Amino acid sequence: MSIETVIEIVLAAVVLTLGVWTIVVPETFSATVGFVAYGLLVALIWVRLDAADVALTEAAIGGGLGGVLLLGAAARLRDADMMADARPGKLLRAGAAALSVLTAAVLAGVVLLLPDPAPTLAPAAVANAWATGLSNPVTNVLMAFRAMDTMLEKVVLLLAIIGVWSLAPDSAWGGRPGPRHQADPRGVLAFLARLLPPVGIVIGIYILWTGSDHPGGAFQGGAILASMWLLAIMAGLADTPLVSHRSVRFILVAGPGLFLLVGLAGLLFGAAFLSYPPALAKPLILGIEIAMTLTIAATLGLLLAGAPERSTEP
Amino acid sequence: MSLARDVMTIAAVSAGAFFFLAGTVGLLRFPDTLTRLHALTKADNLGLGLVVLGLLPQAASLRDGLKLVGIWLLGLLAGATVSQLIARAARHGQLNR
Amino acid sequence: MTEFLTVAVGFILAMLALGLLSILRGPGDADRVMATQLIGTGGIATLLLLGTAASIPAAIDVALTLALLATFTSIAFVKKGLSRFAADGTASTEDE
Amino acid sequence: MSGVTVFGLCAAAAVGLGLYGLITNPQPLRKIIAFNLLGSGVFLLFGVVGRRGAAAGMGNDPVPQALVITGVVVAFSATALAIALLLRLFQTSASVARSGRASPGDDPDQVGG
Repeated sequence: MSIETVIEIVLAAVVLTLGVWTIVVPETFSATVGFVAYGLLVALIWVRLDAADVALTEAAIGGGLGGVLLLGAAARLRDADMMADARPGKLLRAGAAALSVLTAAVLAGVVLLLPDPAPTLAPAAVANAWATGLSNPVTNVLMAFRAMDTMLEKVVLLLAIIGVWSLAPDSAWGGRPGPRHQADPRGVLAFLARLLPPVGIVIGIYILWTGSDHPGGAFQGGAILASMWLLAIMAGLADTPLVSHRSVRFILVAGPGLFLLVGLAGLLFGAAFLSYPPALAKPLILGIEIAMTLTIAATLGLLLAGAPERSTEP
Repeated sequence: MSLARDVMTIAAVSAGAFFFLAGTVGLLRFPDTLTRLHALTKADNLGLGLVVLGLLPQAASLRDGLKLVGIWLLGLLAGATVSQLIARAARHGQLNR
Repeated sequence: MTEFLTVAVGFILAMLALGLLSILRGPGDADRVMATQLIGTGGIATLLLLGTAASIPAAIDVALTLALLATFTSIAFVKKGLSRFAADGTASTEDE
Repeated sequence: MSGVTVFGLCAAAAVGLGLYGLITNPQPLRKIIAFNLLGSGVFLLFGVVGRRGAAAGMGNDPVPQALVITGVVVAFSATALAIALLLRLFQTSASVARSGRASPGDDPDQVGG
């Protein structure tokens, strides 16, 4: 057994221990912190699997936004035990354990019996990279070869934000999400919220830009921008926008809208829906990605801010 | 030249690993929240700085080196601010308990 | 060189695991929240060493993202902890 | 045993753990977290399959990677929606409990905003 394998076993053991902790610990808050730590460490596994694009996504979601979402909810639901049903009986728990062990065993068997040599689409993705002019194959798959998936994923984000907004009470309809955060304007948090966003915005744009040739891309960059916005909101330096405001809604539909327009243009002037003319492929993809980054940043930020709670009148 | 770089990497990364060990011992042995916070944010950030210092000679380009230093600076900023915030929250929680 | 870096990865990973166990046991919420801060230093050191040992240059970008965002969970915790849930009109906690 | 297999087994265990937590945990937030754990295990399985398909100078097959990135985004938006629903339900049932008109276990629909 090589030393690399030992490291991999240690990493897998740490991650799995955190997973077990998340499930078995009685306190909800501890379980949430355990899951956030799990999400951060899974990014290490993705790097080890040589999938840096996914690692970046996991770091941005598991580390930044998912942590804020889950931990915020756990802190608010501190006394939510009254919402829980009774703990299931011994029989149900034994049955669930048996089912889970069986599922895990079947999956483990599948992993051990995977065909050799493994099927792969990597050569096809590399061979067709000329059509877009981008050299990061994952971005090629996301933005060109499977562009339909990516477009519909953005529609899912839009549907999620509509779903969240529809939970607003009538009095706050179209208002501002979340409480108005207060912090000492000369305190530590306000200091951090003034110092970090300029750096974070540069890093977010860098991750977007490098995504055409190296791991990175619109979603990862947008997630970083969203966290910087949330930091300013949490430090009380900025307020959440009115969700009924026209510019907010325009930004939310800009990414999928531009994507759809380019797709329809491909149907009219080109070969098929979402087909890019090879000469224009790179500028078109970059334009869509920039619009999507803005949309993603706004959508993720507003998803985390939650349903409107304050009415339009101050 | 390559040997000198490797020696520097080995020395600095080993020193970094030692400070991670010190930080973990502190986490295991210190009795309350504030002292553990002290162990975590100071020893571990020094460890991270030494690991970054050790990896600088191995960096492929100037840009990678700058990113490495940037990572350490971000870590320092996070350690300095978040430790204050957590400590304040911990004291607040104790007063209310 | 690669062997040395791999051993260093294993060592810091083991330290990280021990630290995580000790922090997650508590006793208070503030102790537990330090877990993300611990990954913000130990996890990033592991990631950088791993990326150099396996020559994955993009690991630096992942580390940069982690360094930028690992603080956020602590901030979310502190904001909820300090506002005492008064701002959003929900019930206050029992241990006040 | 290669590293890919180790992570594959880890992923299978994560799926099992998540399934168990999803069924047995009575707390809604814990159910959401368990579901996310299950999902993360499935994503890791994709990553393992993609890693085995490394070819053409790439360490990991780009198609499963792109699928996982899309999946992570969709899972995150579903989680955000679920948590918004949960917080709203909690707010409603807490105000019911405060006004004393009904017990917190009752149907929150009767309160109406």
